[in-house]
This record gives sequence, C-alpha cells and structure tokens, in this order.
Amino acid sequence: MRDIRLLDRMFIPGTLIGPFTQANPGLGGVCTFVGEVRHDQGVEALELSHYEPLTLPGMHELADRAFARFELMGLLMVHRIGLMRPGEPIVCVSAAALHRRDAIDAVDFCMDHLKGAAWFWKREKRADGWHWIEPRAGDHADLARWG
Amino acid sequence: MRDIRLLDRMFIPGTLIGPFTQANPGLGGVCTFVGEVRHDQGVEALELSHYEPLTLPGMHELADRAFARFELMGLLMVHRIGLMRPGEPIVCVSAAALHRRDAIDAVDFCMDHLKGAAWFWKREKRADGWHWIEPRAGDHADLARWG
Amino acid sequence: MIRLVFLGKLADLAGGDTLEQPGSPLSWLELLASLPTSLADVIASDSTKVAINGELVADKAAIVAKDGDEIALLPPVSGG
Amino acid sequence: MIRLVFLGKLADLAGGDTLEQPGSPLSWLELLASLPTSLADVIASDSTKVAINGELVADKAAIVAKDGDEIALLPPVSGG
Repeated sequence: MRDIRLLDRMFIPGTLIGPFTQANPGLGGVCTFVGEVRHDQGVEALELSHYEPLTLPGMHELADRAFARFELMGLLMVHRIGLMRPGEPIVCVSAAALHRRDAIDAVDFCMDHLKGAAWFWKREKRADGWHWIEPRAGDHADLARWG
Repeated sequence: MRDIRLLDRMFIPGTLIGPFTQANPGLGGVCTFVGEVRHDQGVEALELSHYEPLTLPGMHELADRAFARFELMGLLMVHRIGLMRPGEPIVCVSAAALHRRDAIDAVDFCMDHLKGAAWFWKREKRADGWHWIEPRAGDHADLARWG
Repeated sequence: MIRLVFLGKLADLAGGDTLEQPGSPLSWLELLASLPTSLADVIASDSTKVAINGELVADKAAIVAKDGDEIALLPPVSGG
Repeated sequence: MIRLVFLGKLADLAGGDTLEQPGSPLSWLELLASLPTSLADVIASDSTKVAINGELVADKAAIVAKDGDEIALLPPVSGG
C-alpha cells in the first residue's frame, strides 16, 4: 500500500495514519515520523515552494528506492507545500513492515532524502520580511549515511 | 513530558499519540513506533508475562538513558502485558524532539532495549499448546549497536 | 518463609509460578539443593539471573535469603 | 517562445517566477547572455541545476532549448 501526496492545506497526521495502518493487515510494526514547523524565535510563517514536474515524481522515485531497499508492506509519504504557521505539520512519513528494523530505517531513509534531496525550497517570514533558508551541512551528512 | 505505562488491556495507539504530541508544544518532530502481534502461521494468541518489581522500574531507567543520550522534549513508552491476539498492539514508543534525528534515534534505541533487555517473557499458543519464545540472536546484535 | 518466583519457562519446569520455602536463612547452594535437579541445573546456569526483593543480584552464588525475602529467578528475556 | 522558471531565491534575483524568452532555438550561453549578469552568474554556477520540460539535465552547458520548452532553474534545495 503506497500513498504519496503533496498537500497545499493543513492536515492532521492522525487522520492519515489510522487508515494507513488498517490498510496493511498482518503488519508487525509501523513507524511514523511527523515534522512540524518549529516555533523558532521571530519566525511568523514558513513557505514551501516546489517545482511540480519534479517534486511528486521525485517522491515516487524515493518510494521506489525505499521499497527496493527495505522489506516494506506499505509506505505513506505526505508533504505540505505553501504557507504554514509554527506548529503545523510539514511532513508525515509512515512505513509498515513485518519487522521493526525495516519500518524504522525506511522512515529514517525517506526523511533524510526528503530533507536533503527533494525539490523543495523554504523561506521564513520574520518581522523584517521573507528569508530563504539555505541547505544545511547536516542534511548532506545525513544523506551520506545511505551510501 | 514522560509517560511510561504497562497495560494489561487492548489499547489504541492513536488515542495516546495525539495527546502526547499536544503535550509537547514547540516540537520539531515526533517519531512513533507501534508493534503489533504478527499473524504468524498457526499462532492463535501471545502471552507476555513480566516481573513487576523489575519491569516498570526498568522501563523508567531506559527512559532516563534515552533522555540522557538524546535531546528529547518528551517520551511515551507503553507496553502490553497479558494475553493478546494477532493484530493487537504490543508496544508503542513515541519521542518528541526539536530535531528529527533525536526523535528517530530515541525510538530506535528504546525499541531495541525493550525487545532485547526488558523483563518480558513471551509464549505463543498454537494448535498443540503454549510455546515459550527464546531470545533471538538479532536482538543482541540490535542492542550492540548502542555500545 | 522465603518466596521463590519463577519467571517465563522456569514456571513450567517448577510446576508453578511461586514456591514457598520454609527454611531461613537459605544460601544459594541450599536453595539449589532444595529443588529438583532438572530445575536446579537451569537456575544454576549463567543464563538465569536472580533478583532479591526486586533488586537484581550481581553474584547470585553469594546470596543468603532470610525470612520474608522474595527471590525471583529470571531466564533470558524473549525478544520480539 | 521559451519559458524560464526560477525556483527558490532565483525568483527574487530574477524579479519573478517566470520569464518568457522570444528567441528560439536558444543555447545555454545565449540564455545566460540574455539575463542580468548577477542572475547569470548564479545560474551558471554548479549549484544551480536545470530541468527541461520536467526532466533534469545532466550537462546544462549542452542544452539547446526550442520553441515551447520550459527551462526550470533550480538552486540548492533547503533542508529542514
């Protein structure tokens, strides 16, 4: 069961994860990561832009790689685009598998790639206007873990 | 926010994770693992026994180690005891943190230790009666990852 | 009275979850001697851990149980 | 007509998300020459990737865009 989505509105992760778990009967474990917009000092809003012809196909390719690399029963990958406020969910990745290691590692793998290699650009709004967020060295280090 | 529990009845992970996430405002990410009783061929039921004077204190010690090792805002660790049917949740670990690596690694760490070092004994019921489950070599290998 | 608690498959070997031992104080060797050989052998092996009154014991051979103590006999935990 | 799409902070440098270029065919050097130097320099650097009609290009210096093509200019993605 594969469910890959880009959403331009607020979503509630729990409403996705329940049905996802139900859709993978016989699973041994489900690992889920939900990322939210942090309440960073002075940040009023976050905007995520993307290039549609690359973004969704890129997420599907990432899902292909996760299914090839781990023994998965199901994978849910949902990413927000557009304008978000602190506390709103940005991303939700959930992996269902017979064994916990596959479920946990698949979520870790997908998150590293979504953060470091997916076609998203972020900017944040502060009192003095919008600021683009540069890539972080840590993202590249995270990606390098997967060879 | 720390919530450590042993439960002797069926529980619905979603009803724990929502309030847990709400209880950690300002988080950057939440990672959650839910383990369920697998539908293994011929297994009718699973029974988890424990030694109360060690089990719950052991889970609290494990939580202490997770808080010491990772930058966590909150940790939820819930484990079933007693009789379970295939498909029922056995364990739910959820970690809230500012950064995803801490949340994911804390869940991984707690799961490895709950599976390999916590004071639980399992037996499964098959057509010919109850069978104790022996420790698996993989559990020790998983534990060894954390030094 | 000393209370022995058998966890996991040790309960099957012992024929029950608990056993009350009248004698006290009771050394580790006296405890082993009071049990059927098949059970004593498993309990004596390194894989069986021991707790007294809820505290794990580092050197089980050195224990001396006294009246009112609870001795838990813990086989290897089963992973998942 | 060739359509340029500027992603992320390139849109700020370009003064907009998109730009229509009349000339066609258009080589990579012609494209750079048609843009303000400050923008062309960033786009020419290794950190800017290029996609034509939704397909990433391995060697952007070799591209020749024709009428109707969409050229996306992609700065480094921002992690999170």
